Amino acid sequence: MVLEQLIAITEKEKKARKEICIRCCMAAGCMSSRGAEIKESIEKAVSEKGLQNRIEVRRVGCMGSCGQGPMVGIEPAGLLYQHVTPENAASIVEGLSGGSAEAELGDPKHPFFSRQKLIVCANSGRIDPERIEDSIEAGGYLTLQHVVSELQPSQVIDAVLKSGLRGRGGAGYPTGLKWGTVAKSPGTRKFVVCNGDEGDPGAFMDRSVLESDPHRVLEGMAIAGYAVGADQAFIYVRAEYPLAVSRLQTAIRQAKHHGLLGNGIFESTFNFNVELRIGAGAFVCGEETALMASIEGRRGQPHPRPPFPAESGLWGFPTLINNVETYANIVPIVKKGPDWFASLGTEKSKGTKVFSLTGKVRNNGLIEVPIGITIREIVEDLGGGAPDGAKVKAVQTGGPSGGCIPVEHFDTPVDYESLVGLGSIMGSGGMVVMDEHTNMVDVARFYMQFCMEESCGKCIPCRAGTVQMYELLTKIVERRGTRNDLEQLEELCDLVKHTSLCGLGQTAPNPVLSTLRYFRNEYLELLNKEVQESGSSGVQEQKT
Amino acid sequence: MKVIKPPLPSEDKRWKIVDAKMRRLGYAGHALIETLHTVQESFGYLDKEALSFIARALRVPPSRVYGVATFYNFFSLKPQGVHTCVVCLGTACYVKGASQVLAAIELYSGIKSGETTSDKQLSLLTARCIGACAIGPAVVYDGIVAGHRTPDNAVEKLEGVIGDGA
Amino acid sequence: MAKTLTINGQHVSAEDDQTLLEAALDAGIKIPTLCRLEGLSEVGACRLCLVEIAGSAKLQPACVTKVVEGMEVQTDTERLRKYRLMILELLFAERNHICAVCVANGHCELQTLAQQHGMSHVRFSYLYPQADVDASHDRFVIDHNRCILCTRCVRVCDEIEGAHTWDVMGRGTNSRVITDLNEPWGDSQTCTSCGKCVQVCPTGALFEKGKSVAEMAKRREFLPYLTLMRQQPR
Amino acid sequence: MSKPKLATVWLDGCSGCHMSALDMDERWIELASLVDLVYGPLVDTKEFPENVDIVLVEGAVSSEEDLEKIQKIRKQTKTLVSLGDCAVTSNVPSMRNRFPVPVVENRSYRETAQLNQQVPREVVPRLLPKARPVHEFVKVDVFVPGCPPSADTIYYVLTELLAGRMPDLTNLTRFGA
Repeated sequence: MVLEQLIAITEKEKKARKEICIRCCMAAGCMSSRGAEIKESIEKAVSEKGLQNRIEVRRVGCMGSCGQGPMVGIEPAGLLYQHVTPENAASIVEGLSGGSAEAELGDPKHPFFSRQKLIVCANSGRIDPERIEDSIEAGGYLTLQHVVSELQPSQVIDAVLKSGLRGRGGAGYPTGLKWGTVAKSPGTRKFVVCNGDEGDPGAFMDRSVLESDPHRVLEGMAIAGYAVGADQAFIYVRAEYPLAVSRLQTAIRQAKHHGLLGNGIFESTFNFNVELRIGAGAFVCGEETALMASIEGRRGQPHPRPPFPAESGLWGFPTLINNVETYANIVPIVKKGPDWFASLGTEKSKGTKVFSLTGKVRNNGLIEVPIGITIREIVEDLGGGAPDGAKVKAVQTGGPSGGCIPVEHFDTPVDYESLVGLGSIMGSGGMVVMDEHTNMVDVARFYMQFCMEESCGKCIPCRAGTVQMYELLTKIVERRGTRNDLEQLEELCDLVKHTSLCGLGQTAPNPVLSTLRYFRNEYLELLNKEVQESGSSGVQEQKT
Repeated sequence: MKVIKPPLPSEDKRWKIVDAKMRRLGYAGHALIETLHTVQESFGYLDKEALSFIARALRVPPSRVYGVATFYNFFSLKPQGVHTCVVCLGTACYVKGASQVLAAIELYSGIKSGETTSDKQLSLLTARCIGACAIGPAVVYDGIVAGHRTPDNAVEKLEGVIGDGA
Repeated sequence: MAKTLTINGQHVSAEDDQTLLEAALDAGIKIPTLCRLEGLSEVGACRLCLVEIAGSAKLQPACVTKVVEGMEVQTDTERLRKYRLMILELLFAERNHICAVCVANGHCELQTLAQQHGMSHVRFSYLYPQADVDASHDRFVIDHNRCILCTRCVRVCDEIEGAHTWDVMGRGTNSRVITDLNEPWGDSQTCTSCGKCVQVCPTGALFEKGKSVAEMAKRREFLPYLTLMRQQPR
Repeated sequence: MSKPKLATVWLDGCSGCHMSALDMDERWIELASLVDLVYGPLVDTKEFPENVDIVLVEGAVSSEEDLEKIQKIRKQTKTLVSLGDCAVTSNVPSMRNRFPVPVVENRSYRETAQLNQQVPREVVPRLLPKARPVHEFVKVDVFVPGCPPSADTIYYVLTELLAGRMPDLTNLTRFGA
C-alpha cells in the first residue's frame, strides 16, 4: 500500500456514493431490537421501488441514542428516525419518494446531539464498520501514512504529550509520558496492548467504538507502535462483546490484506502485527498487570507495581498499555495537531470524553462531550432528567471503583480531579443515573457484591475484606445492622482501600465511602434500633 | 529435542479445530486461554479429557490448566443446557429492575442462576454487564440480546425460545 | 554500591538490589510476613509487610520494594499494626481455624502472628465455609480448613521441585489450592511425594500423616540449602 | 461492704475451662475472701442472680437456651469475661457448622445411637444454625483465649479485674494454648 492507492480507494468510494444515504444502526443495542431485519426491509423497499441508483442503504455503527433505538438516519436531509420497527421501516423509503413515513421522527437538534463534540465518535454511525474502504474514504490510515513516512517517533510522542491527552481507562495518567517511558525503556522487543476489557457494569463506550469504527483504534495502535518501537500488538476484548470481536477480526483481516498492518507498512521498515485476545469473563483483567497475565495465558492475577508494564510488561518486555478510547484519540491529535486538541477541555484535562449515560434517565445512550461540561448539563440537558417525573438523586461514575455524586454537586465540571474531589473517579465513562426511588445502601451493596465476586483472591484484604463488607452491607440493607456494624464497615473500607494489592481492591470501598459521605442518613435509617446497643457484629442467620 | 505431540483424544472432527488453533499459536503456553475458548465453543464445555489433552499439547502443568479454566467465568466444566438464558446484572440493568426479571425467570424455570434444568433444556446464567445498558434490563436468549425486559415479557420470551427448540 | 536509608529512625546500609525487607532483616528489624519464604519468589500477597515510606502516599510491601538512597521507612506504626491485626483477623474468619485441635498448634505462623499482634478475639463474623480434607495421599494430608492461600506450596513445587503439581483454582474467597486437575492428591501423576509443600506450609493445612495435635513442626532447612547449592559459581 | 459477686457459666464447651479454674487449687481460698461465688456449675443456684460483678463464660453460643442465657447474663452483669477458645472463637463446637442442623441431629441421635433412635424435641434445647462465639451476640468485656486457659491465667485475670485493672494477656495465652 502506498499513499496513491489510499487516495485511489477514496476516489472510487466517493464516486460510488449515491444521492441519498439511509444509515441503519447495526451496533449491539439496535441489533438486539431487530436492527438487521430493519435494514433488510429498507433494502427490499428500495429495490421494489427501483431506487437503487438514488439510495444507498448503509450498515453503520452507533448513533448514540441507543435508548431510542433502533435508529435510522437519512443523509443529506439530516433526518433521524427512532424506535423503528421492521414493520414501519419500509415507510421511511416511502417518505423519500413522495409518500409519508410512519416511523417516529427524532430530533437531531436536541441537546442530546447538539451539545456533543464528536472526536472519538466522529465516524460512528456514519461509516460501515465492516468495510475498510468506508474508513479510508473518511480519511482512515492517512495519518499513519504521514507518521511513518514523515515523522520521527519522538515527534509523535511530543505531539501526544503536548496535546495533554490522559488515559481514558480511568486513572488519567498522561498518555505522552507513558509513551515516552516505553520508548526509552531498553528491550530487545516491545509490545503495544489495547485494553478493551471494559468491565465496569453500566459502561459500553469501548464496545461502541470497536463496533462502530474499529480501524480508528487499529490505526491509533499502529501509530503508538511506531512511536514506542513495538512491532507486535495485542488487543484484548471481552468475550461478552461478540459483535465487537467479530468486527475487529474483520477489520484486522482487511487491514492486513491492504498492507496497512503487517510488515513494511507504507513501504517503510515499520512492521506492526496485531493479534486479538478474547477475555473470558474476569473484571480484574481490566487491571493492566492482570490483563498481561491473561494475554500470557495465565490466571488474571495482578502483581505488585513497580515494575510497571512500561519497563517490564508482557514476557518481561517493555509494554505500552492504553485503553480503546485513548487509541481512538490518537489519529485526530496527530492529524489536527496537539494545539487543537489542547484547546478543548479544562486546564488539566484536555479533549472530550465518551460517556455511557444510563439508568434512571430519559435519554439513554452514548455521548461524547468536551471535558469540563457539568454533570447537570449531562444529566438534565442531554439526558433529559429522570423519566416519569421522578427526581434525580445522584449519578454514579466510575463503576465499582467509583462513587455516587449527589445532585447538590451537579454543577461540578467533569474532569479527572474534580470527580476525585467528590469521592468518585472519571473511570472509563460509565454514568448511571439514580432517582429518588433508588436505595443507595442497596447500590453500595450491589457494587460490593460485584467486587467480592470479581476479586481474584490473591491478596487477603481484598479477598476476605470484600466478603466481610458485603455481609455487613447485607445486614444493614435487611435492617439487622447495628451501629457497631457500621463502624466496622468503615474500618474495613479504610483497610481494603489502603492495603489491597491492585486497583480493584484499592477502589472497591469507593461506592460505600461515597454513599456514606452523601447519604449517611439512608444507612442510619436502616440500622436496627432495637439491637443498637447490644454486642458487636451480631449474627446473620440466627433468626431464621 | 523433539517435542512429542499427544494424539488427538478421538476421531471427533472438533479436535482438529482445537488442534488448528493451537498450531496457529505455535503450541505455546500463552495459547492456553485461546485454546480453552475454542474447546468451549466446539464442545460446549471443558471436560477432564479436554483439559488433560490441552495440558500435554501446550506443555502446561495440569493444575495450571485447571486453575485458568476455573478462574474465568466464561469457561464451563459442565455441559450446558440446549438453551441458554443470560440475565444481565450490570448496574444500569440493576437499577431498572434486573433482579426482579431474574427472580421471575428463576421462578418460571425452577432453577437458580448457574444451574441447568434436569431435562437439560435450559441453563440460566447471569452476566456482569453485556454493554446493552441503554436498553436495560437486558436478557440474552441463545446468544441474542433482548432489551427492555420486564418480569412478564422476559418469561414470555423464554417460553418462546424453549418452545422453538423442543 | 551500597545505599543508606533510615528504618524506624535507625540508619541502615543496604546492598544495591536489596529489598526493604532484606535490608531490614540485615539490620535486625523484623517485619511480619506470611506469604514470603526466603528461597521462593515473592508475590506480595499477604500485605503484612506493608510499610510507610516518607513521600509516598501509598503503603508499600517491603518484600518487593527495592531500597532507594535516602529512603525514610517506618515499619511499626500504630496504623500499620492496626492493619496487620485486621488482616490476620480476616484470615481467621475466612476459613475454619481451630487451633486447639490443629496438628500445627504451637508451630503455626498464623497463630504466632496473631499472638504477636495482640489478637484476643476476632471481631469479624466467622464465615464457616465448606472446606474439605484430602487424605488420599499415602504420607500427607491437605486440610483446606486451615489454608490461607499463601501459595508457598504452589511456588515450592514449581520453583524448587519443578513438578508444578499444585496450583490455585477458582477465585476470590472461593479459591482453593489443587493438585493436577483438581484430583485427589493420592492419584496425582505429577506429585513426586517429596513433601516440600508440607514443610513450607505456614499453618496446619499441609501435614504429615501420623502427626497428632501440636506435633507438626515444619523442617525448612532444605530451602536455603537447595538455594545455595543451585547458585551458579561466580 | 459486701464482696463483689462472681459467677461462672457453662455454655457449649467441654467444661475444661471450669476444670482449669479448679486447678487454681488453694488460690480459691484466697479468692473466697475477695468474692462471693454466686452462680455456676459449682454452686447450687437455679437462677442467674441480679447485679453480678464478674462472670466467666465458658463455651460457645450453640442453642436457643445458650442464647437466652447469655442475653440475661449480659443484662445482669457488669464485667463479662469470655473464658477459653469456645467462648472466644467457638472452637470445637463450631466444627458442626459446616453441616445443616438436621444432619447434625441425625448423626448424633440416630446414626450413632444404639437405643431410642430419635431426635429429642423436648428437654434438649434446639440448636441454632451455627455455634458462634459469645461476642457475636452480646458485648464482651474481656477475652481470655486458650483451650483451656491455664489456672495461672484465670487467677491473673480475676485478681486484675478485682483490683480494677484490665488484664493484659498478650504473652500469657493464645488461641489453642
